[in-house]
Amino acid sequence: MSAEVLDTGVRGAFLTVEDTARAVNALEEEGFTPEDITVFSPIPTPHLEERLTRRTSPVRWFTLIGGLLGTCTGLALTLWTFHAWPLQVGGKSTSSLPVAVVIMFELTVLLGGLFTLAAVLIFSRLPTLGRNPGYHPRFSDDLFGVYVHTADDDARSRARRVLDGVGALEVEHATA
Amino acid sequence: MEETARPAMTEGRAQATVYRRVTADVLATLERPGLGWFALMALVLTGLAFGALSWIYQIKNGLGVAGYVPPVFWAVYITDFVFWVGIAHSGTLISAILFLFRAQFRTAVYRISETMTVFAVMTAGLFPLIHLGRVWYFYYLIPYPNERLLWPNFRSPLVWDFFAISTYFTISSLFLYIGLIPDIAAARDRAIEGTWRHRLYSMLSLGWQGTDRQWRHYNRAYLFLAGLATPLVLSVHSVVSWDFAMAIVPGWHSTIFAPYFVAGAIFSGVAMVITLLVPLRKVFHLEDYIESYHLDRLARLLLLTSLIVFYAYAVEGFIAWYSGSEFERAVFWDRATGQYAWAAWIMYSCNCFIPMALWSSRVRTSWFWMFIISIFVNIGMWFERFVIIIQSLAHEFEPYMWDYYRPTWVEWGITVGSFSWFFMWFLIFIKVMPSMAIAELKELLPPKLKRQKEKLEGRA
Amino acid sequence: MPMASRLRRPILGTLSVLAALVSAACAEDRRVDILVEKAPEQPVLFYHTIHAGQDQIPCAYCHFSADRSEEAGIPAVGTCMGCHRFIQGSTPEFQQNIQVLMEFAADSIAIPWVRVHSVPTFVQFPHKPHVRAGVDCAECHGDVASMEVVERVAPLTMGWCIDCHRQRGAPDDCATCHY
Amino acid sequence: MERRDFLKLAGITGAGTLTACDQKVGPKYLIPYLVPHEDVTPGIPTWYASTCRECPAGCGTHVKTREGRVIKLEGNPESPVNRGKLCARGQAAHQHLYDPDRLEGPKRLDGGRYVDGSWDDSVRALAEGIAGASGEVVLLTGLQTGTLNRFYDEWAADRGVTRVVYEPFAHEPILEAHRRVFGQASIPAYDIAGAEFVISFGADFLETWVSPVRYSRDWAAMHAVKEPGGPAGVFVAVEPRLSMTASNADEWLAAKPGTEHLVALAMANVLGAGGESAGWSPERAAEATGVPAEKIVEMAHRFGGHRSVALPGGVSTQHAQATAAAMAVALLNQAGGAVGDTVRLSPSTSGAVAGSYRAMADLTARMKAGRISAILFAGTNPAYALPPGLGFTDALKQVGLRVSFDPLFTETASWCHLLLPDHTPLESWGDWEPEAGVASIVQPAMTPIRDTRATADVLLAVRRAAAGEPAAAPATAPAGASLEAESWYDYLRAAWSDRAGDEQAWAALLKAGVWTGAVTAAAPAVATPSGDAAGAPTPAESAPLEFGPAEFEGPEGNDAFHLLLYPQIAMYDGRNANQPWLQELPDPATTSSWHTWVEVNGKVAERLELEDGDVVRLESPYGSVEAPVIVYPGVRSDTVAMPLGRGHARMGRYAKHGVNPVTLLPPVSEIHSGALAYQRVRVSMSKTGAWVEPLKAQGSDSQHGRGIAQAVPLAEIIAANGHAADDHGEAAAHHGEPHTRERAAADSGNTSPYRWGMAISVDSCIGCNACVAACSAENNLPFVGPERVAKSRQMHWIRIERYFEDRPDGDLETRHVPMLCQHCGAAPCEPVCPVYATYHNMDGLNVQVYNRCVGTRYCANNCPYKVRYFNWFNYEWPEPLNWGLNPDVTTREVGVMEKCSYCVQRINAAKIAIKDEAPDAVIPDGYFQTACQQTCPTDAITFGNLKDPASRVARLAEGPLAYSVFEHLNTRPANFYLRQVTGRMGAAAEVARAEPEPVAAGADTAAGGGGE
Repeated sequence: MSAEVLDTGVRGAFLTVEDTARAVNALEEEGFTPEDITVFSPIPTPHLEERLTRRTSPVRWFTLIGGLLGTCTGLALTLWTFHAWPLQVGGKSTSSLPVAVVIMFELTVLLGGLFTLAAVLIFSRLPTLGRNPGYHPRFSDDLFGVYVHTADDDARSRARRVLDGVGALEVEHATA
Repeated sequence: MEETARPAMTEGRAQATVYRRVTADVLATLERPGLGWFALMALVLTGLAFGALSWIYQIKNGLGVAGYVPPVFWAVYITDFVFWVGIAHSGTLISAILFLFRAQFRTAVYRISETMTVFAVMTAGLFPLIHLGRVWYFYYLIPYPNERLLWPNFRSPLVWDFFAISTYFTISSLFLYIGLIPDIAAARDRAIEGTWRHRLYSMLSLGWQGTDRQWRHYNRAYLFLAGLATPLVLSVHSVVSWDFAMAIVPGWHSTIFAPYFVAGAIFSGVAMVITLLVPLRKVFHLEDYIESYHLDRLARLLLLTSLIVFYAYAVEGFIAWYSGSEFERAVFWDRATGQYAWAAWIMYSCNCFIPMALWSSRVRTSWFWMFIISIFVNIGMWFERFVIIIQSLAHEFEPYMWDYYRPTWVEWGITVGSFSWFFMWFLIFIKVMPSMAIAELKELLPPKLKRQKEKLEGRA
Repeated sequence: MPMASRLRRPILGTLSVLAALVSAACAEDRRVDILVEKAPEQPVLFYHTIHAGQDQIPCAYCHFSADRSEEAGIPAVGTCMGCHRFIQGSTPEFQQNIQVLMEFAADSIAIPWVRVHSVPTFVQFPHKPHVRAGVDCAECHGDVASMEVVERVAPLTMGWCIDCHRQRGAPDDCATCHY
Repeated sequence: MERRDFLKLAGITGAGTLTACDQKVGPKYLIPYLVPHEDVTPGIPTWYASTCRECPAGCGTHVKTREGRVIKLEGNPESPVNRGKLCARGQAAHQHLYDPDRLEGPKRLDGGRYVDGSWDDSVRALAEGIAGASGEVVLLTGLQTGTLNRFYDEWAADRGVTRVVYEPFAHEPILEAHRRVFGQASIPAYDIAGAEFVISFGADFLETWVSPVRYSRDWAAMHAVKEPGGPAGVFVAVEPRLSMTASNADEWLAAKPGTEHLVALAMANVLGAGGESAGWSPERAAEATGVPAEKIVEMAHRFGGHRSVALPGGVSTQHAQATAAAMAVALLNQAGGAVGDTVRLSPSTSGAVAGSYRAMADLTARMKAGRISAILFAGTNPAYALPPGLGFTDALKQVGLRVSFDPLFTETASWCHLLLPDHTPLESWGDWEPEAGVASIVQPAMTPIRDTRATADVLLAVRRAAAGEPAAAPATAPAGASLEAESWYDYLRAAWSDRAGDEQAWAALLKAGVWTGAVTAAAPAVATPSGDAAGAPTPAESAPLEFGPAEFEGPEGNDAFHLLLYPQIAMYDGRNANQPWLQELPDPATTSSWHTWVEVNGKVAERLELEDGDVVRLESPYGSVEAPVIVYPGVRSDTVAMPLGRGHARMGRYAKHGVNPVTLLPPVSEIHSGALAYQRVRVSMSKTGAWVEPLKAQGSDSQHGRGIAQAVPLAEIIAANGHAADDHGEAAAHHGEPHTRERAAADSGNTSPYRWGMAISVDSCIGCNACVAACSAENNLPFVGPERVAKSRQMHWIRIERYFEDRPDGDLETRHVPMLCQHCGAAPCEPVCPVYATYHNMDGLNVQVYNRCVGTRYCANNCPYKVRYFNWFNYEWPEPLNWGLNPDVTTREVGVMEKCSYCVQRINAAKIAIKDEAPDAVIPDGYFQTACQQTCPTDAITFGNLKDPASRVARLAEGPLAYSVFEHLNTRPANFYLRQVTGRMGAAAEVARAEPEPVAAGADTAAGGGGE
């Protein structure tokens, strides 16, 4: 998102998830909304993530839709091709359902998986071309980060204060 | 606030130290390869060239350059195919099924097994092409609207196979790739800007930054993919087994084949994981991550699947006898005593008898013995497919046609080429991609690192 | 955006290879068009426009066996000479062409007509049942009577055959043509 | 990245496709005829009646040509010899024409090398050579009958040339024996079809002996179970080796080599013949032959009690007692009352004018003595056929001018100065007299493909040149067949003027192909069974004839074996050795091809630790050969057997395989007849240690009780028919396939009036492989060569499975099962194909679409009958063998599956043709035949529409003998097999008791006593 790319704000680095969580709490108490706050983490941090968004990830709907689409495609493809040019093989019925099951299953998994991938990319805004100004390479290594994005100078200094207050290793101004 | 922050800082510093170590240790495997790696690569490329030339020779002259002797219309290529599909299975088992079961020992080994899966499917996928009489018409198998108004026959297990293998390849590649994204990002952040590595990692990490939003969708997707991959693993080898079970060939036409093949696949896959893990651990000094505890768990899986396979062999023989079908009986009698008895007994020994050593916990935790046993299992499982395919065909319904098949140099060449192809990708992978899951290792620290962390905290 | 271009290249590459593959598959369908020239140059400039058009000579006069054989038949040079012993041509151009024919006849050399309509060797195409079923020559060969140089107008692909067979209730069994 | 590699590969192979399909669009140019040909419509076959010249039997043929090229031969139904049938050699005859190793034109030896010559120069050289000859000039021909025979004699007489005839299998002992016994040196006409009991003493009359197609047909008529379920003829074979002929016998009596005739003598003795047989009681014969005395008595009674015929020949007339053997059989026929009934002495058959080995020995002696200055070879190859010990080729060096007329560069031709290649028979004019009163026309079916010239024309030109006339013919040709004739054609035409005078008659004759007339020669002399009766005895002939076991020379002891050499069905005397279809034809007994093998009994193999493919060295006092072993239960354990006809040093690329076992033979003839004794030596056998992949098609000799070749005792059929007498139809249906018609309806489309199917009689099939050759010619089956046959990759759409059954009495019972695509209603091959390259069509055919096939070979795996064949390579048709390809059948490329199509090209042609009669006409039964059915000499194969209840195939399929192979698999095959009928020996005896036939009164009671 262009807002993310061109934004500016304050970043704090933390040693642990607990510190990070405290920072998020403190920021919210200070009046920052989850939309303003981005947390960076080298590991998945489920409770923090939920805390920041409350909503369950919509990826599951994509998986479901993709899967169902695959099931239908599988059924349609097999039955339609049986019908398109009926050829008798092995004395079997020219439109046999059991064999459709295999194709339906495979396409369910295939399209389900591809839709899941699409969903994760879309919702995670990936691939992304710009860098979040709050990001620091150590956030993929050992540190956690909290970035408050705000263009307002006052809000920035408030955020800086809050981050300092919860024991950030380092707090700095970050701009794209 | 100051007071509560202090112990957290101590604990945090210890954690950061350990995290840094994990990143460093794993990324250390990506360092400039040594002479050994180049030597191996040269070997593998030679093998691959041999395989490729063999294939070109075969395409030019016809499948007859392979040793096929009717009625053995399928032989080493299909053996290789099933072997590699089998190898491909434990990867997804370890990465997906054990993920769903939250088996902790998986963390250290799943990347390797998943990689193995993808490369094994890539290898396996070549064989249906290699074995085609007219490979240049392979696209007849693909359902696409064409001028001839013709479609493939969805009743054929080979079309199921086509769908199953391509789905499996797609899903397992996705699964591998999605798992890799955060680790590639970590590698990107450690790489020197301007180098090809940095460019590559930048591209492949898709700009991953580990934000809360990314992690949230990522975790969901990973879970769903695991959920999709789990039935897929079981189905793919079932479908492969139906290539045989759907046929009426005595020795193939058997209801037990699907579970039996799945078990066999996991058996061979776990063995291959061990075969790869043992040298990797040594070379990359990953002793702190991969411990005998991991080995023991894999060994137990190996033992379990060996017993299932053993049971399947016994049931096959029993049913052949109990069915009263003279054809079934003849095939199984011939299997044990006929001209392919040598292969059958290699199979029984390697798959049933040798793995019985795994009842001993000392063997299970011995890197040396596990390596040896895993090699035997690999050999045994290759011969299992050889015996099922070739011996059954060679001793079919028509006594007039009974014959004896021997592979030719072309088939050996292509088989060697397939191993080379697999190991080539593997060798490239371990030098380009993190071969252990960095993020997950941090999340669930392996015991040694946990101890190190505790020690650091104590000293602080 | 450097990364975008970096991504675009492999994607485009993959797409173009895919396109090449699909076109190769389609090319295979249309191999007649690829391997046999559509309107080749013939050893004698023979005008169907004059023979079949202006003079209204029925097709079967020269393509004598279409109604009873697999092959439609190509007239022997002797058949040509039946008329051209007397017909020398009205224009210098025609006279010149007929002279070429005369030379073939005089030297006893069969005229190597270049094939225009060709089906692959694995297709058994008999003219007889098609003629008997009342399929007009022009349905497959086009309006030859108006062609200065004979040219293939029908695609001669399997789908094209099948479409017609299905419309007319002719068999669409594979073994009708492939054996 | 991996996907890109995948695509790259696809790109490469895609490019491969484009180049590969270059040849698939057919010819680029359309070449019209210069002048419209009256016989030829492009796309429509033209048929010519002619005569097969691949052996001396003289079967009438119909030669199918397309666009001027011979593509197929079928038997001429008008010919009384073969009645429309042909053997494998006849079916492959056009590979003789299209032999890629044929001489291109005349050549002459110049400084050790052959250089091309012109015909004019060659004729001049030949004429000068003959004119300038100081010594004798010899014209050596093969067996020849009819006009050409007369021409040779006339020409030789005119030119002062000695004519000698040499034919390797000329039946000299039979001629001599009949001369002695009946005063007539001829091979009698044996009425096998009319007999009830046939006993063969070594005569392989179903394979190569005299007229195998005719005898096969007759044998089938004799042996068949007569409707309704009545008696069936019985056939017994007495010979040391289970030949294909013997394998069809109801009983095989494996007499010791060289003693078969003693069984005949003892039988004659039992029948009270007296004379020479007097000394040979059954017990004495049993001791000498190894055949139990009671068997001999039983056979004798059976012989006397039925209309019987005994046949001499084959291996039993090729040993040192050959003439005695033939005489013994003649005596048996006499004693059993067969002479004049089933054995009719006729004045001449084609065998009657053959020369003998002795003549060759004489000729060799004369050559050695330098008395011969020129020799001309026409249609014979003595340098290959004669034992090297005779020194024929060495003697040839003494001859100043040696000329070969052979179209091929044979061993003999390689010794010649002048090569003047004749046309092959399919390009030639001529005629042939298979038997008295029958003449068959040989007419060219296509223009010569090489610069060849009829030998008779060359000889005429030589005569003209010698007379100082120009090489061109005189302007006015005289009437009548004389050497003044302008050409060989004119001579022939004139020779026929009495039988086909005007042009109309001649045209009719050419259309019919065969002429039959009254036997003009004198009636046979009165039979005098006591020996020398007529003819001027020569010293050799008057030599006393003693009956006893034939002598064998050579090593003795445990590892020494009688060597039994036999003419093999595909190779005969070796003249067919360069015809690849015949080389690849599985031998009916061993299922081997492409090489010369040594048949060894299983017990011997066990003792000497030999297995299939072990190369052994056989040594006789005269030479040694090395060849691989094939373990064969049908050869006695004191004998090893080898086929003749292979192992050529010259002749061509296909002929070189194998060895020529003639090198093991002594250069001596059987004293009375002058025939070469092929069974003359014992050999020692030793392992060389080498092993070659066995070229044996059959995997297991036993069907392991799998019901592939089923049998039913004759007594059961007779019993069933007894019950069926009241309500015949119902009972028959009850015993047979109950649901045949429902099955046929279910296995084809509702709108189709057809369900094609076959009824194949295991009982009638003799295993001769004629169907295999016919199928090869009709369906463009490639030959693959020995290396690939070793890997079982032969492409025969139909094969004869030869199973041995273990009978409780220890006898070897053979069953022949033609195995081909079953066109199953529920075919296992179809659903597994990923691309629908094989499927079931409306007419019930299992169709294979070659151009759709990608070659997964899954169908072949899933075919329980294993009748699908894969193109492992692009198989070669070296020019001009490809000229013989059937244009109605696609040639298959590498990587596709193929199999029997039920001759779908003939089905489609019939469908197109029948619509000429009415738009909705249905093909009636017998409207066309499949290639295998058409040629089957015993009519074992019946093809037709199973949906038509009146069709022959439907009636057979519903009959009591019908079964399907692997019925429990529910494949619902369209092929119904008819069970082998066993137990004829017992049942026949019962029938004989029940309804006595008009036979000699004395023998009638004896038959009852001798019955089992």
